[in-house]
Amino acid sequence: MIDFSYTILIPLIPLVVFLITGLLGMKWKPLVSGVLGTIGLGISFSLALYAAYQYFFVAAVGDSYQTIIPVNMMWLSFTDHLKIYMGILLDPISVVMLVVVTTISFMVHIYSLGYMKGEKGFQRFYAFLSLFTFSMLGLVIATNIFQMYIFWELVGVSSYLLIGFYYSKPSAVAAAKKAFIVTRFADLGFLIGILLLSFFTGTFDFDKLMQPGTNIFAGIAGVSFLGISGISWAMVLIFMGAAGKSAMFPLHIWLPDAMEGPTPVSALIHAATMVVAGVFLVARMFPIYYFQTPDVLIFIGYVGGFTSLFAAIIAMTQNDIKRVLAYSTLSQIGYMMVALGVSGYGGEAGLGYMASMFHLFTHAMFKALLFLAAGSIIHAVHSNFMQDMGSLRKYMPVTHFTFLAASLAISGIPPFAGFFSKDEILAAALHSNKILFYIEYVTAGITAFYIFRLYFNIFWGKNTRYEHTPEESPLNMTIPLIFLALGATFGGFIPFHNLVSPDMKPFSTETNFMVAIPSVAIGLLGIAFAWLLYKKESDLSDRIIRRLGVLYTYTFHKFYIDEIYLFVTKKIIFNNIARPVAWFDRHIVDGFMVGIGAVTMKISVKIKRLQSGELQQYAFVFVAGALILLLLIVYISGVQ
Amino acid sequence: MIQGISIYHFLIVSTLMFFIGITGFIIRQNLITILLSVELILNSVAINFLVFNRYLFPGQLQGHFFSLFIVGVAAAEASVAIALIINIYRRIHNIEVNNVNEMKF
Amino acid sequence: MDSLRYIFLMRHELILVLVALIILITDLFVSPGRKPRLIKFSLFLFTFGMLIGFLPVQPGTLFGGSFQGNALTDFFKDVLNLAVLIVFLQSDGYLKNAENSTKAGEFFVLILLTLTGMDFMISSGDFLTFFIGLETASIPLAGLVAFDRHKSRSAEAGVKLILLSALSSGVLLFGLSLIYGATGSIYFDDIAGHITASPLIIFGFIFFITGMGFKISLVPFHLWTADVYEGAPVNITAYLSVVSKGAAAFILTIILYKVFKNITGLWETSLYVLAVLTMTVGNLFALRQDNIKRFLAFSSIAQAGYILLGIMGTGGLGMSTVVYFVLIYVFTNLGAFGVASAISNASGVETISGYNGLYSTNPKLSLLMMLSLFSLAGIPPVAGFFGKFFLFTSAGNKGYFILILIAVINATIALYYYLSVVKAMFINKNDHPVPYFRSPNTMRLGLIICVLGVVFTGVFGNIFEYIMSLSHPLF
Amino acid sequence: MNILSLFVAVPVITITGILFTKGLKGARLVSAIGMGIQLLLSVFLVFYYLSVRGAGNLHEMVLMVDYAWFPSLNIHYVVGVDGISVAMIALTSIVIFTGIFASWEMEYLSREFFISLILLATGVFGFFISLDLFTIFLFYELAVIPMYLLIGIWGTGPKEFAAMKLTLMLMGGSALLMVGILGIYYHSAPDGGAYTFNILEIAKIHIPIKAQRFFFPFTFVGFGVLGALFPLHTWSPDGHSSAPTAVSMLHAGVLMKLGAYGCFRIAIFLMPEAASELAWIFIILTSISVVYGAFGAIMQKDLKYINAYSSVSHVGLILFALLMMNKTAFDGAILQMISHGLMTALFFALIGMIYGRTHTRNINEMSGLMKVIPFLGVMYVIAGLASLGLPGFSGFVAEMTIFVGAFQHKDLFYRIASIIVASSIVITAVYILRVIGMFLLGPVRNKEHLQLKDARWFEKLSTTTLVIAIAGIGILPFWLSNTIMNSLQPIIDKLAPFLH
Amino acid sequence: MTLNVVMFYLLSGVILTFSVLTVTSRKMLRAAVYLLFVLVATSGLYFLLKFQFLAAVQLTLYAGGIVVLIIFSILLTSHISEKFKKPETWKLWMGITAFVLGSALALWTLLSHNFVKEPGVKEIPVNMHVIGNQLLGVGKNGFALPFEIISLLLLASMVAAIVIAKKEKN
Repeated sequence: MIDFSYTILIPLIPLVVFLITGLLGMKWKPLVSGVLGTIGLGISFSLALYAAYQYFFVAAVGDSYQTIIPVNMMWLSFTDHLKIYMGILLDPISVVMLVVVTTISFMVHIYSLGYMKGEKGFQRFYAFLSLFTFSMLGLVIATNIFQMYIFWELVGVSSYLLIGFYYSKPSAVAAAKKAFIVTRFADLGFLIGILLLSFFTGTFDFDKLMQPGTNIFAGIAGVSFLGISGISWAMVLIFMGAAGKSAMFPLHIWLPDAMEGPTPVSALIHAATMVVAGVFLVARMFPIYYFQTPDVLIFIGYVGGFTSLFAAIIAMTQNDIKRVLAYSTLSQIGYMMVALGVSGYGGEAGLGYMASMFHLFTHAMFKALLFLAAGSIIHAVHSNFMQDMGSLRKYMPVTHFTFLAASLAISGIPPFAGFFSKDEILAAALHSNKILFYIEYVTAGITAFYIFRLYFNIFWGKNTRYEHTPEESPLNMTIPLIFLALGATFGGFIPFHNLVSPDMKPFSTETNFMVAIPSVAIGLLGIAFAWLLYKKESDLSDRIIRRLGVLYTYTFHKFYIDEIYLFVTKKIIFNNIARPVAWFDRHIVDGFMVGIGAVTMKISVKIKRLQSGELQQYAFVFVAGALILLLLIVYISGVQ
Repeated sequence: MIQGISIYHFLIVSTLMFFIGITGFIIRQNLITILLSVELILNSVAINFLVFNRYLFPGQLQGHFFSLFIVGVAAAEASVAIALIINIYRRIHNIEVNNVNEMKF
Repeated sequence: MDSLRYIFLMRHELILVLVALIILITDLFVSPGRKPRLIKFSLFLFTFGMLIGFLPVQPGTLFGGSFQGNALTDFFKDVLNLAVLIVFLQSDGYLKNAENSTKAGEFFVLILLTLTGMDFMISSGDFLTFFIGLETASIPLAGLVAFDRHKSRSAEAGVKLILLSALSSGVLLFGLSLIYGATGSIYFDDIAGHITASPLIIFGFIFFITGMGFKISLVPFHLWTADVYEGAPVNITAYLSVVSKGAAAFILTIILYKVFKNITGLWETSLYVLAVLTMTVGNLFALRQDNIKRFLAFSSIAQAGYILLGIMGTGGLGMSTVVYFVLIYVFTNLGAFGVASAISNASGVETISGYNGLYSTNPKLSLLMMLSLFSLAGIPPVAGFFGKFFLFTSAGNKGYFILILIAVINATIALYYYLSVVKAMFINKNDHPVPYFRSPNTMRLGLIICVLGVVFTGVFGNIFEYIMSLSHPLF
Repeated sequence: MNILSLFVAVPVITITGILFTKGLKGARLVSAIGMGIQLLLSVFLVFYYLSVRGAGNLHEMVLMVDYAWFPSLNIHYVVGVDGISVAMIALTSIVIFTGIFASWEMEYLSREFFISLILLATGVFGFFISLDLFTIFLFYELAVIPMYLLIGIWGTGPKEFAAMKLTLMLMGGSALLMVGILGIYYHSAPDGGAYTFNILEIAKIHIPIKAQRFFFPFTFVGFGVLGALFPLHTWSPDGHSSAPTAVSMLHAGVLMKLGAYGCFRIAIFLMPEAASELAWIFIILTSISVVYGAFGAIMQKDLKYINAYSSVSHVGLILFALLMMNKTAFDGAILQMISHGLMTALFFALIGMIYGRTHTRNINEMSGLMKVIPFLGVMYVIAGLASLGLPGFSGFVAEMTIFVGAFQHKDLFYRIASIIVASSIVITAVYILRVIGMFLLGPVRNKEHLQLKDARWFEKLSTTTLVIAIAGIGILPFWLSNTIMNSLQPIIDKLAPFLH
Repeated sequence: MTLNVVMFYLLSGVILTFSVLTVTSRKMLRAAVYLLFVLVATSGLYFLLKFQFLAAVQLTLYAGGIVVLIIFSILLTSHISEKFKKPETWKLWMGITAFVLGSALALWTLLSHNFVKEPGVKEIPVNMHVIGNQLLGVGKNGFALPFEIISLLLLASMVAAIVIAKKEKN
């Protein structure tokens, strides 16, 4: 056996960096924090790569990969069998995630050295980045579901802190709050799911839960609530957590707003890593979903499918380039969910599972790239809106080409990475669920359209006059772009089916041309459409918009989902629950308590005439009191 | 002990006297008349003691002495009360009971 | 030597009478200008006499059972003596006023004689002695209450007291006469065996309770209390509320336990009713008083209600909780009255609103007042907490938990008004607070004794244990 | 002298010491020294306790001392500790220590202030070490009453009213408690023999079920008032908002735990049958407390009100967990006591410091303070995050233990209640983030606030101490949790026959 | 119908009539005099009961002493001719209630009680010898103690009365 215990350093280094910069950062020059963070992550990154190499190519036993738990420490004990451990679990998906997270994070660290230069709170930014990286790494290597939940919460708060990085900007504060609360709400479901699951199975540990054919679910059999079996409840609720983090409909509303954070953050958290935690969670729990609650798995697929289409449609109409990318992210995560939803377990049936992780990987590359490039553009133009851009290809060649590479990747044009992963997903869907296949197929076209709408609007289109001539970004920003562009371009050639599968046995697969050709075709169609509309300045798009009328308006306003939420929170929860509760407490409950006092006082005043100062009244009360007491006692004692 | 008169006869008298005294205490206007009512009350109690002593327990004189001491106490009470009433009279030149209700509630 | 036994057993009473007579006679020969010396002299004499009371003496009965002396009564008399000593110390300032100093001798004599009456009452073994003692303890009190001759309120209080107390004596006597009629004796020991739950005895008993209820101001026989307390000089009020009430409560307990033990259930029922009424009404009235004496009057009514709870425990426990409570009550209430008296003498302020901002000028007095009030309210660690807790424990002994509940709820209401006074002194702002003053040393001594008592009587468990050891053999 | 009695003696000596000082400087110095010693003492106690346990002492309580106080009533001064009380003592020491520093500049009647404050602490310490119902009750009341003066004299806003309401409601609670205690006492010898107030003795016998049914509600509600049990919680918002900083800290931080601790140690431990029989009523009430408290906090404008309602919610959670009556839930409840104690103390300390600078607690009148007072701001955010149960802070550990424990209950009703209660973590997030967003973040609208100074050394000391404690428990919970679990074992053994 | 019976009814009649008059008469002096009649009639009852000593005490001390004291005080404080107002209605009602309720209860209790004479006791004669012995006796049925205490009471009352009624110097 290979000793993997060094992997503990991968999350620990960011943690140490976080603590050092968090506590002492203010005393240093800003750059020191940045460099420290970057170096730290560099080490983590190398270790992750090394671990991946060892895991996949050295540690495999026979033709299957092993679940390896090099470290597992008791952290908190609830009952004799329910204990939280903190440890490291290495299996194909967690290793892949380790690589993805460290890669993107490392790139973002480097990129931010340039992007965030001179910002107030530079140290804070790096501290938070390290915190996030630590949490995310902790999440992916979790050995048990509770450890996962713990880091799940921590990534949530890191996300909160980073979205609200520009804390004097009210919109950023609001967005951060929204992100946290929405995901927290989802996490509640996750938590209850965990409680249910652990109550019936008596364990949190993945390696116990994931044994195929395990009998720990025996206790839950036959338990049902509201007509749905206990395990289904548990798994749906756990998926709710996943849906929250991964911004599945209808919990997606926080993600577009989260773009208020600095762009590197969007790239890291809200495109490449944290938002796919949900996918990772479902993948992690896949055996349970597959064996115990196949219905829920299908449900997950539909949620993913709907979200992907829905988000893609909205993305077509948005003008804020980061928002377009955000909706695009939603859409792509939807793809991954679909892939999981349509997946089987062993052998080739596990194609969907593999595809989702594959897509997760490629998506991390190209979406991070898109964001970083967008960041580079915003850095140069000082605006988020595509109206303010145009013809940037002349000024920012590196950005242009990297962006183009990423756009092609996301559109599924071979040989770019996205083509391969998307193709696998569509193939998996075609096998098991036609409806989802068609949805995703259409979505692929829309995706190509909106991303090229973006591309053309930014780099071609009208000749915008800029106040300051845009310049290409500095080297420390372009290097990550180039690196990621390489990933986006060539990442598709990684033989994922040899690495990842539900039963951890490699299987073989090949490009399914029945799927690939139409999908490339529809991608090209979308691009062509965008080219037509946006390559040159024209009013064609406006005419179409006018034609679409109310349909466009609805889409532009994101189908008013935000407004519905706002209605629910402001009108219902705040105004119709919280405010009445506060009122009720002050006036009814407290009023009652104060009322007791007031009534006592009132009685006191009312009976004061008893003490009239009249001697003879006193005498009367005296005598009458004696007589009444007498009657009372005689009556009570029942004498005669 | 009087032949032909039962203890109840005496008790009726004393009881009525007692409550007449109480009534007087309650309805009279003047402090001294209230004092008179008190004397009635004490007197009726004295009768009670004597009657019980004579009719029921003639073997000792406890009731008798009780009555005797009641007379003494009544005297002491009356003297102090009268002193106080006179004091009141000096203060407000009036001994109507309605005027001694300054303190109340 | 038989007569020596008499002297020893009745040492409290004899000494008191002796001291009273010496003072009375000395008073005749003291010129008005030298009256303050008489005060010192009397204090000294009394203190000396009090010390004699502490002599240990074998228990016994005299006068064929009319006088009963035992360790508990002796202890209780010592407590009363101590209370009176404190009252004397605190009266110093009051008596030094020009118009009162001429009457200082009478002041001492009257208090001492009434105290003698109480002592006899406590030790009495028959209803006659009890009654005469009771009257001795109450009739001259009216004179004390009306001591401020020039004040019409004082006179009014005196008249109210004497007339109502005469009425109550009448009622009490009527009850006693019936009991005599039903049982054929006035001796406690003889009566006890003849007590049955016949209507006549119940009638007599209720009238007896009524008369006693008057003395310890139980509702509805309490109406005189507030008016008399308000009208009387503060120190007399203190004497009334502590000594007079304590003695009455003590003998009531004895009589209930000894004489009426056959109808325990009955008297417990009636005390139940009275206790509930007393606590509740006392508290409700106390809530809105502004006059400090009136306020303390109602508070003391409510306290009397708690005493009933202790009585209901019966047996040694009940007896000792009552005695213990009275002991604590002595320090507590005299502490409060002492402060009221000091302030009243120095500035004439007798209202709670007049106490606003007192802490800023007279912090020590305010603290003492606060301690006393907390003790009255039963807040630990001051003594009142222990006193009250044990009273309730006593009631719990007989399973009267609902009654305890009512009592503790009342204690909570009471806390409101005690805190209101604390609030006036500590929190309320006042542009013209009672100015700083320094009380005479005797007054300060009196207050210090109270503080020590309030702080330490409770915490030192030995005191309660001692009382328990005294009262347990008796019942 | 027995080490436990020192916990009462040191404050008393400190108070005596303060009596001889003049002015603020002396008073605070003596207080700080005294409470510093107390803190060291409690640290020593923790290690001493662990070493005693390590040496194999398996008694339910250790370091016991027993003096007969009122032998005729069998009232003893019995002290002794187990892991739970040690933890609570440590908590109290920390909070009072930081509280002294939080009131470092209490100019008005400073001597009296520190005396009252330490008197309060004396009561609390005494409460936690006592094993005799009488002494427990005594210290309980001793801890409550100085509140009146502390709020009434040094408070803000409608302080007299608030102080009165608080005191009366709490003393009303202790009134019920007294009935409960006497009831237990008089049923402590069902087979004859002397009645006793000693908890350990009573635990050995079986109080008749009828008596339990009657007295359990009294005892539970009596303590529950201090634990802000719905609907008897309304003293909390007014009281906390009017109290001076250190008092709010101590009160919300420690005093409310007295209620919960009492519910646990006395009501549930001594009357388990009635507890499990009647639990459903109180489960409903505490569930309301938790959710309702959290909702109540959402729309408040006053920082202290928010915290007061949040305390209602959090302490409600403690009571809720206690009623679940299993080891994990108990463990969670006790962790939550400690965690909430530290957290809320931190909150109130910060609010006091902020109020001292801005002279307002209305969140609408403040904004963007993070920029001007970053240290306090960050601390507030940390407190907030701890409060909403972020992993890495004590709140998470406690809440999760509670939820897991509560969910282990066999009865569906209890599990559903657990789910309802768990939903409070979302509401908590809502109001915490709302308030942080409103007054710490965003632009600085009030220009005067730009002049504010950040924390001074004593403020830093006080808040940092608390944060270290919170994070310490949050990151390494197993020590504390195990200590508590071990101490819970005898209790569970005793309760086991009556459960479900 | 012996003379004693007649006397009893007569005296009872006097007592009750004049008692009522005492509490209703609207002239003060008259009320005092009516009281005197009541007291005298009571002493008559005492004679009938063969308590001659007490009857004498009643006559001298009560009728002679107290009533005279009262009359003096009336003369000191009131105008003889002055007639009282009628009692206020509420007081009247209170008085009547107390009377009716009280006497009904008391009479019902008393009359329903079966008083039995202590069996087998010899009636002791009430002569001065016995009275003197018992009054100063220190054993059982001796009343030396109350006798001494009442002396204190009288002393104290005197002091009290003096201290209150004493003329003020100024």
